[in-house]
Amino acid sequence: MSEGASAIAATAGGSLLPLAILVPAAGVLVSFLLGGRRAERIALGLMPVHFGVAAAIASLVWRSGEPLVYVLGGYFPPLGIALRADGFSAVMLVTASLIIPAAGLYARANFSTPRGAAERRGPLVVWTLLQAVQAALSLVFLGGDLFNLYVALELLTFAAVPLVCLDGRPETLAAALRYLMFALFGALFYLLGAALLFGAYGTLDIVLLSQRIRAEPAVWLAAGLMTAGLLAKTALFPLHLWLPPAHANAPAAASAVLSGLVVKGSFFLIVRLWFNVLPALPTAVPAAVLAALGSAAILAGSALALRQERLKLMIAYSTVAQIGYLFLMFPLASGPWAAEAFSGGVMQALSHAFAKAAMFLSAGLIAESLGHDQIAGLGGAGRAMPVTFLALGLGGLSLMGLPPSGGFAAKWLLMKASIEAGQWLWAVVMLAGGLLAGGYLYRALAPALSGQRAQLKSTPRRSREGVALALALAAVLLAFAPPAFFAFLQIGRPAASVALR
Amino acid sequence: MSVLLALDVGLALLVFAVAAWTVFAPGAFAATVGYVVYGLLLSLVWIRLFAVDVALTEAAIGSGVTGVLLIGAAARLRRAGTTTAEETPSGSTRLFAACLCLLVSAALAGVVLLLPDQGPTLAPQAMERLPETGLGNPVTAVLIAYRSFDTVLEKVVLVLAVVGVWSLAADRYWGGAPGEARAERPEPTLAFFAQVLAPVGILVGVHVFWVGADEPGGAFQGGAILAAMWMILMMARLTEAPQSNAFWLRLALIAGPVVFLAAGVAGVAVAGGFFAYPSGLAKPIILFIETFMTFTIAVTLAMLVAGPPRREPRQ
Amino acid sequence: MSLILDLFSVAAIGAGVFFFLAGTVGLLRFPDPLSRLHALTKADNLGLGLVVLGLLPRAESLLAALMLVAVWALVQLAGATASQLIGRAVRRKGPAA
Amino acid sequence: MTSATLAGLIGAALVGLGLYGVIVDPQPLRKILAFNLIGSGVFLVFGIVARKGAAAGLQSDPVPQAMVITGIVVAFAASALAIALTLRLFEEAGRATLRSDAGANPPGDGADLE
Repeated sequence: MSEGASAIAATAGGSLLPLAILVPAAGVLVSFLLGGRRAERIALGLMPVHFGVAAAIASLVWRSGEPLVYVLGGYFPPLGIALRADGFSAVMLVTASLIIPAAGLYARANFSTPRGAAERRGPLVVWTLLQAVQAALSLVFLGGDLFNLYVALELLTFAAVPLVCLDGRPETLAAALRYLMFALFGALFYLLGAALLFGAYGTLDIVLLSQRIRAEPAVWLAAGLMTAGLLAKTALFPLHLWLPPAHANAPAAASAVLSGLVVKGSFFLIVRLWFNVLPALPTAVPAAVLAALGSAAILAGSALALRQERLKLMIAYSTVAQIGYLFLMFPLASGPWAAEAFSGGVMQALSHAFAKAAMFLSAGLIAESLGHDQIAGLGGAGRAMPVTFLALGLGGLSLMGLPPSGGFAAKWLLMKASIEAGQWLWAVVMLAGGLLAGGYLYRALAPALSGQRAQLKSTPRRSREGVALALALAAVLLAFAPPAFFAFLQIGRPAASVALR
Repeated sequence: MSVLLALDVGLALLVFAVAAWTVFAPGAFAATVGYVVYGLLLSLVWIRLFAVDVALTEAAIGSGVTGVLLIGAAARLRRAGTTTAEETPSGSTRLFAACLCLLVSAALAGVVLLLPDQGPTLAPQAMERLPETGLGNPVTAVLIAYRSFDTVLEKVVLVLAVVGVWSLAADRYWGGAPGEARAERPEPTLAFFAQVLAPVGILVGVHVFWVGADEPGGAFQGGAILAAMWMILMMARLTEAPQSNAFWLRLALIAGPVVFLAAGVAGVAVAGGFFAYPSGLAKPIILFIETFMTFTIAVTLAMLVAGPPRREPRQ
Repeated sequence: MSLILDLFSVAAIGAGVFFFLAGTVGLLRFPDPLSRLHALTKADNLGLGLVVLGLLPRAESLLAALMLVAVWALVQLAGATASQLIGRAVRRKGPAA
Repeated sequence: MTSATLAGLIGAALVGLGLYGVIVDPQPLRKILAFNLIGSGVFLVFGIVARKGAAAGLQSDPVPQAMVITGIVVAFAASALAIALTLRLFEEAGRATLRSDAGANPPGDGADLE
């Protein structure tokens, strides 16, 4: 029990954890109250604060080498709720606190309110909901209680769905409604699993559960229901149908956040579930199923991306494929290669977040400058707007897994782990996925970089191109992550501590 | 005991039958009415589970306010005649779905039957710490003290829901009031009804909120009753729906979570941690928070039922 | 004394249940909306009234008894209003509905 | 067979029934009703868990009860958003279905491969 107590006891600096959630949550409320121009000011003003909190959390985790814990209201679990930050959550938190401000800076051109003008619909919705996504993701990354995480999932749904149909066209409304239905299905099945776990063990605290859980029918059913629900929210094949229309039709800034970050939220919870809550279960079969679905997603998503006529749809289908890679870490999670596989999976989540955000922002600039985003009509556009296409191409490097890019590091680690584990199949799928990614990117980029310099309706602003390029460069820079970074990711990984003991 | 069991079995069958009706009824409107009946029956089930707070919430929100929302939508869709010519899935899809659902239900039922008669519980711990809060109702203590973080974030969810619903307004209506401007005169019967009911209902709502500290009831249940009274007054045209850009409305929609958040942050200064209450002062602080929450819940539920702005804003 | 009160309760509640049953049969069997309404109002007024009357001697306090009566009064108000509104709607649309 | 177990079994049945409605019924309004059925089934599972946790003089564990209350309010908010989307979709498109061809592409761009 002493081990459990130490995992629950609040640690120094833990009070930063609630701040990471409360700062954007307060921003949502005040932005909604004051509205108009002030909503934007508040959102952009609080984002650096959130980044500061996230960075402080990461540095505390780094210095102590142990997860950060905070107990809310002095009510210790199982009665109360604890927040926890390990290496994985700290890294995801910092990533979110970088990408959302980037999307915000990009969105200013479309969603700012001139001085003295009346409040408009689009800006108010965008600025409140961007902060809401930030609050929801912070809670997803830090929550230590499965019901508290259910609230986080719902926050994420309510923040994300209205962004999809901001333009009010029928097809985007249908996409948003379908997204909402999948999200509701996911949240309800997750909650059902939580109910069964509470019934069996009388707590929903992750650490306490992990100590009590045994392989029994209630746990297996709970695990199945929760995983199915979270997969629907993550859009893993074959539950991916909602994603492309939803992500491709949102405003570019929103697409970047939805595709780069929001789907990672439910993925993060799947990792939490299997690695932190259920390490006691023999996981060979479920892990193989997850990886098989992931492989199918890589192949089907890439093949579908190859056949898209629109750039944003192609990028959205490539998200379906790239989500697949995330799930290849599961069958490799035990054994001497486990740390490599875990690092690879996390690296894939990070690099895809930056790369995909960069690509959606670039695609948004292209669509605004050309007046369309038909791939067939991209001829020569690369010459007219080189920086934008550079960002698009650098993001593409990560998707293909070519060096130097974070995507390369991720796929290299995963491939190495699967070869060491003797599970060759996953390595073959990754290679095929990389080739297909090369194919669909070539299809979009080759005409753009050749031929006559295209005529633009408007030239994109330097600052907005800069934002997209910065994100793409971040995805590239991840390739140069030092070994210490990978050690950081392992902080608080349960399997790692088991292996050390 | 066996009489009670027979009643329970009857109630269970009735609940299932009405639920099946809402899935299989031929018309959407009939299904919706079935759902409202279902919600009321369900609150009886909750009474039989000795969860009176949940029963009140289910009756007020799950059946009552949700019912108004769904029936309103069904009526609008029916007037427009959309229930015809929908494509239905093929027989094999239906068979596959039926098998899948049977499997889920059977697995779930099996696990439910395996649960031990005396399961693990947090009731002793909840009762042990109840005196610190000064409350008498442990469910309220869980909502406002032990797991207050859930509750405050769920209030943020409600604000996001309002933003989401309003985001579906046409641009020209942004800032305007929900509901179409109607030319016809208000129904005199309904106006009379609202005039008589509203004062009584408001009294009941406040009462339900107030006793929630010690008995079944609380902010959610009381707030839902207050919301219903406001909705009836609006339906009877005794008062107009407010403009969505009105500062007082925005303030009312966020007052609950803001006060809750502020109290939670103030806990750092006065009680040594986020969402901690200083000993001895817990009950007055909790009642202060709950007062604002009840008010905000009432306004939020009514606004969510009213839907997106559908009138041009007055300047 | 308590036996008499018990018998009174049983008789009153039994009669109330009978009226509810009759009202339900009427709702299901009567041909048009207005006569169905007629059947329903009987269940509401008399049925609930008798059930409340039967429960009154068992109320734990005067306040509980008053609440029971208030429940009956509110149902009366709601029932009367709903019947009025439905009646008007029927008249506007014609009895075929 | 206690009344709590009975409620749990009804909860299990409701989850399956609702899931069937969600999958099979093409109308969004009916899907929303079915979602609410699943939701109340899930809540009933919490209910039996609470009832079986009766202790310390309480007939029912207050913690899962509080979770159900939170869940009911969130479910209402979800219904409100879904209904608003359905009605707006109907206003804009003249119909309210989720056919997959209502999905991805602007008019005249028919390469949606779902």
